[in-house]
Amino acid sequence: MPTMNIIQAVNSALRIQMTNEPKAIILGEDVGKFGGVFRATAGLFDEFGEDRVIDTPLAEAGIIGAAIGMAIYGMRPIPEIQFSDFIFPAFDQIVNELAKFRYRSGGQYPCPVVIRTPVGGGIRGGHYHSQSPEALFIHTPGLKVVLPSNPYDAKGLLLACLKQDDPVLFMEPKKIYRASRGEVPEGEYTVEIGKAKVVSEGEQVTLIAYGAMVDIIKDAAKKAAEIGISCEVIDLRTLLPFDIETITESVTKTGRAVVVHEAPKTCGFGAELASSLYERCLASLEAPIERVCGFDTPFPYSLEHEYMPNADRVLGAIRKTLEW
Amino acid sequence: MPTMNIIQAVNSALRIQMTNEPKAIILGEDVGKFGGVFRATAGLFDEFGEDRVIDTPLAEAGIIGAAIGMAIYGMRPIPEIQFSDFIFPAFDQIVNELAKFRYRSGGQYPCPVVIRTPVGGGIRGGHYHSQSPEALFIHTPGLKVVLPSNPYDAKGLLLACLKQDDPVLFMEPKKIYRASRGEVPEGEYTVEIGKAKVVSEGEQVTLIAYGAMVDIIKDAAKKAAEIGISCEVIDLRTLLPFDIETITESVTKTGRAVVVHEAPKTCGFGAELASSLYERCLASLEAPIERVCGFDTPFPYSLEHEYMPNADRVLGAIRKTLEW
Amino acid sequence: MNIKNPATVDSLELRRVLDDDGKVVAGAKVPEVSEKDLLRLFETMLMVRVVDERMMRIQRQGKLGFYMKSLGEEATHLSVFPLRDDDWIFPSYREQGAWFWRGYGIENFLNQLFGNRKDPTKGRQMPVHHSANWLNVVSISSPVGTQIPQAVGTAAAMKASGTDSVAMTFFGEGTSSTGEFHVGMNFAGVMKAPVIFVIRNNGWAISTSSERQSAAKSFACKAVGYGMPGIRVDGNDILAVIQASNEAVERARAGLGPTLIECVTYRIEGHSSSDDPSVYRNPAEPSLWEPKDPLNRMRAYLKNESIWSEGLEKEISDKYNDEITKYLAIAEAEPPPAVETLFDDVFQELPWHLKEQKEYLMQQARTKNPHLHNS
Amino acid sequence: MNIKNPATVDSLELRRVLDDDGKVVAGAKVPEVSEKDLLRLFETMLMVRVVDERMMRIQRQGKLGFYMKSLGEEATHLSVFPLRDDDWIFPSYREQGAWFWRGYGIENFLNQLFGNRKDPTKGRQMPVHHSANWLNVVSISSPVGTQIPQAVGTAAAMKASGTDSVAMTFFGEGTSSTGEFHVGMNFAGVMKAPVIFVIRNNGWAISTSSERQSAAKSFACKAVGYGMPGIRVDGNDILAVIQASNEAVERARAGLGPTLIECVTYRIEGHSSSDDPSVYRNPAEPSLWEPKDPLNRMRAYLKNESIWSEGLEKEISDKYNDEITKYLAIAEAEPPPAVETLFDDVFQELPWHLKEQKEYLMQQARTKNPHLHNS
Ligand SMILES: Cc1ncc(C[n+]2csc(CCOP(=O)(O)OP(=O)(O)O)c2C)c(N)n1
Ligand SMILES: Cc1ncc(C[n+]2csc(CCOP(=O)(O)OP(=O)(O)O)c2C)c(N)n1
Ligand SMILES: [Mg+2]
Ligand SMILES: [Mg+2]
Repeated sequence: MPTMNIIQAVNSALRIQMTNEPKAIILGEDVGKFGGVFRATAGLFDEFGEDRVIDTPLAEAGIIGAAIGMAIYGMRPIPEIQFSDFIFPAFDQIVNELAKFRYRSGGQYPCPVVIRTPVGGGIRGGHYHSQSPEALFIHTPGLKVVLPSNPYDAKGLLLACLKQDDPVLFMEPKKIYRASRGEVPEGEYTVEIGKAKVVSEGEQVTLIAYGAMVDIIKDAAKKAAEIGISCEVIDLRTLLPFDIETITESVTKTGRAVVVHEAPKTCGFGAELASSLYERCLASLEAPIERVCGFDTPFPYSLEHEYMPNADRVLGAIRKTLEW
Repeated sequence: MPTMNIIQAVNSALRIQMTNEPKAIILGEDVGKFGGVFRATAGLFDEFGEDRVIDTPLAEAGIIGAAIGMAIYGMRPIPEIQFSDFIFPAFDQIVNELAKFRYRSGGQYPCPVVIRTPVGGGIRGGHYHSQSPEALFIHTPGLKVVLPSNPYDAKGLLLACLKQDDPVLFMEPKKIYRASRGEVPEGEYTVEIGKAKVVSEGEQVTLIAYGAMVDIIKDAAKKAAEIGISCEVIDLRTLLPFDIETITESVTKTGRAVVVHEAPKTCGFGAELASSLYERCLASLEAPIERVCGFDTPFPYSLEHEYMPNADRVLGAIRKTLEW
Repeated sequence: MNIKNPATVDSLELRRVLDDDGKVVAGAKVPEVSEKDLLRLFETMLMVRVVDERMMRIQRQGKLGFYMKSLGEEATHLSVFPLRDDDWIFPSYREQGAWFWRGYGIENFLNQLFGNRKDPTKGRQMPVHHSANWLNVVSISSPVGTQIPQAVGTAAAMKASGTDSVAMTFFGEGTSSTGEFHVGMNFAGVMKAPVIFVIRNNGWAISTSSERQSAAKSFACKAVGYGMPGIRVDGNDILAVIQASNEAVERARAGLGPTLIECVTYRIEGHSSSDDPSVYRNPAEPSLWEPKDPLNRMRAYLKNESIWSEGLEKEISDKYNDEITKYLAIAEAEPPPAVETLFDDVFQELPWHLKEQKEYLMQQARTKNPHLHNS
Repeated sequence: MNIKNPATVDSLELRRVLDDDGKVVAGAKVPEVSEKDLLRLFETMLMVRVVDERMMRIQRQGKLGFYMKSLGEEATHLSVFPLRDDDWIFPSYREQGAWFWRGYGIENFLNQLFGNRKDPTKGRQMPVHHSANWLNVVSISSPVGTQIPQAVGTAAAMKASGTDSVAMTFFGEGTSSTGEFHVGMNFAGVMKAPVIFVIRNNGWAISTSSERQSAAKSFACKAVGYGMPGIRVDGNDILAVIQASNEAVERARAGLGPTLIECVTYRIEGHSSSDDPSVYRNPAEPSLWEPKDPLNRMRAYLKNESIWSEGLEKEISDKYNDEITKYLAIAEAEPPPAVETLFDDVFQELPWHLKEQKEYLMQQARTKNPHLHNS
């Protein structure tokens, strides 16, 4: 099996879809000859031509609006938003149109658009190349939200998204686009949407994260193990619908949980995960669920490393749940 | 003291600000001669002239963008977004610009813009005249979010917002724009931003809501009282920064809480309130905090009354916390 | 209050076929339209007028939550005349005639307005927000302008699929101020998409006059910025509307790309049943526009051509009045959609959280009481 | 790969004062600029070039995270020439010359690039995202185009305040595709706001050619859709740039409203230090544009006017090179902002949740270890 990084895994999934599905069409800023600023669409322009890999004018509302029009006509558009910080000009098209199209038309117009967009900090991009806006979309009925943490899941989840008929926001953890490497099958396979992965089992505290933060909780679990604390590590993978069963089961077992994300804490996805868990596991809980998140400030530049959750902060939270 | 409804209270606050603050300027769609589709700016065009009460072209991004430019130049703009469902075309200007301007410029450019917008369901408006997007803005660092439930608070809070220097999203509960009436001083006064109001004290369950849902929890408390359950009713009034002290104190006392909002449940503000409360009151909690919210569907038309939380559903949740 | 005079509107270049009396103006190119089609066009305009009037009446009686008329703008709807069934229409909320032309009948129309169990969109949206995928007419959205880049996407997909189908989208002049107008027009220009943009310039966007929407000489001239032709046409002149639309549809089918058409018309009544124009508009203004009434002008033309008769008009009008009476009774009697349908169509399948919420709602007392439904 | 040839760009109407050799073209109106100002203009352009080159070098050495040059576009920056200190500038990320002209020196420039404790914006943004309220130059945003309606708001506020100040905003041709461009231009037209829109058409938006941004004949012609004049000018011709800007600023000050200026120029290098244009652009293309280099053309003009000397040029270039050397050492040595400042300026005062978060962060081990700061 070849070794790939996340960019290569995404690229491989796209190539498979473009090959097998003649109605698949890629569009976005600089996705053509250039292959995208992160090179996720590299080679596809030459392989599939300018009619199926379309460099658009600079307008995110146009990219998503056009993708919607293509989808309701029967195509399978895969728009790219260059950075998720630039998704906001398309916010209305996404939350008021894409997400509601099937519903508002009484099921007449399904809208199978899979939006790809890099997300998160850690590349010294300041607040306009680092944001993690997933909570805004999880709160929007009608969208699925997926955010893998490694190349294998990235390819398998992307292929799964491309095969189903609901709109998806497929977010890619750009910090580890190249750093995360692993074995990935050359051919087609899918990873089920809506299923979390228990990365490693443990007894005392459940650590839950997604995307680039999965590496952080893995690290924290290792550090915790060194001082004799046993953690269960869960990679959520799909944020909506999130895998309530797996996390409930784990927290019922361990009685403690730490939820980690880069996005600001207040009204972040961690609040939903924690509330849902309390609703199901209150009797088993030995301590409040800890949230280790980005702070409620715009994402900074110079102090990026202070801003982002790290293994030490997660370890601190693990300890807090044990000492409560 | 005169009796006013919420529209009149808002109108009165605006008139006072326009009179006392020559830099105050109102802009939006149909706010001029027409006085706004809900008539909140009625009379101000005639009183203050077309240079200070500006009918803009139909573009929310332009309204907020222009307001930002006015604010950094030293004016005190008060833009109106006709329905909060139409705020999304301005989403980028609000979350990436307005909210971050002071921060990104190192404090050089404060941006005192107070955006007024009607919010919520109950007027048979379907999903495009009924949404409650407050969570999206609470999750955005740099914005204050205010949502009063009655004329007195509406006027006092709006005047408080207009006097301070941070950007505010001032949401108005349109369902009760006219139905909610009460005594309101003619002149100037303020209600402190960030302070909740204990509407009525109780012992067994804390009910927390804001905006139009305050009437619902009051009703539910009455129904609960009839069957011998004592509820404490809290009107949050400010959503960010929310009054953690008041709600913590109450839930520590009662040991049970029900949080109510119209917005969809998943990743709604209820999740944040619940998580914050668990973090502080876990030892006192006798049952999981119940969330009574809108469902995770687009806001419907015909089934509006099934969608919106009502006193019976709140009562059900109260019972559940007691029976747990 | 300033008054908007049709004379000043006419001062710019404006394509016309019929004068205010329904006579062909000197030198005008009359589009070829069969007698049968002429009658169908007239019937459709009359149908809109009959429906609008009846609907507003039942709205005023409190039976209907909301309605939007298009009195005086009916001819603009028939920009769809040259379209084939495989062409797609992306309407705004004020083109009933386009729906009727396409075959969307009174029955569906009323069921949607009442959001009842037979509403093709399952009671999901406010009145006048129809959707008919079997007719290739796309679901209407309240946020204005969002359909513009969508129409471009559909048109681009048509082109990519190798068909010569085209897409047509409608919107008001106020909507030309939105960002979506710009990005849609610009994408269409760059992609040479087979799409026709029809601006219904009816002078008003709720209370905002068209002069406050744009400082440009006309709305048609905005086409220049996108490298496409712009046509300014008398929108109350059915033959001029059809002529312009023919030309634009032909261009699009021939692979020559998009066209912008400005139909100059006038909103005789309020924005919607919730509006009161007397607050912001000179009450004398609408009467200035009455001589330009599109139905009167077409009637006069048909009379001159000896196609029209009073009997015929009465027949049409009776037919639709009868249909309305019949389907109104049915639509009113029909219950709202079943409560459990609230959760359908959010996704193709119900995820766990919606299953949970559905179960919860079905257990609530009020869902078991059918009488509470329309409270 | 298609090649973008300056000859085709020139084929449309294009205002010019200097030819490629720096000679005044026949019939051109030469704007009145004093000898002192001519030298300052030249000095500023040269300063940009010196700074750009040094910054890219230190970026390549790994000392700097990111940089954006504007080689070949320096003359367009000096559209700010006619502005007074009370006029406001809303730049994009590629107008260093506008900042330097205004008095924003090397010291601030470097401190911002390093995001250190002396950075006037407190290390909050990526390199090249300056802000200088004391100079009335507004904070740069990465999302392109957002500054356009903001500039209009400031201009409207100026007008409402009764001053004759004006606002000027810059952006690339790619940015003209955004919704913000449209809504800003449209508001300006309707409000008759004293604002000047300067499009730097440098042919590329990252890898996207200007022909894929717009099907219009030019970017200047987009002004038609907003009822304002549009001027297309050779952006590599400093005197033509100034002439156009003079005209637009005068109009705005006189209460005649906004103007759109398209400066036709060319992005000789990559989009930014992260870009590799050889992947998407014919490597021969930039060399076609070298004969139009704005600095060479101005130098030739000054030579002809006997204002320039080799000594003078060396003096200027040495001066800025020395300044860079001096302030670079300081900027590099300066520590990042103190950790506790992370929470400042979100609001005017810290609300409880930020107080809590600040306290928490200050207790974390790594904030107590200053060596970890720049890891
Ligand atoms: C994005 C958005 N903002 C505001 C509104 C509220 N609104 C509904 S219709 C309308 C005026 C539209 O005018 P125009 O485009 O001229 O169409 P007309 O009603 O005249 O047919 C406004 C402002 C909306 N529906 N969508
Ligand atoms: C809203 C938004 N979308 C995408 C980007 C990513 N991006 C940064 S610069 C750029 C190209 C801008 O081109 P142009 O406006 O021509 O300016 P130039 O770089 O040529 O000076 C793009 C797409 C962005 N910054 N903002
Ligand atoms: Mg209109
Ligand atoms: Mg460019």
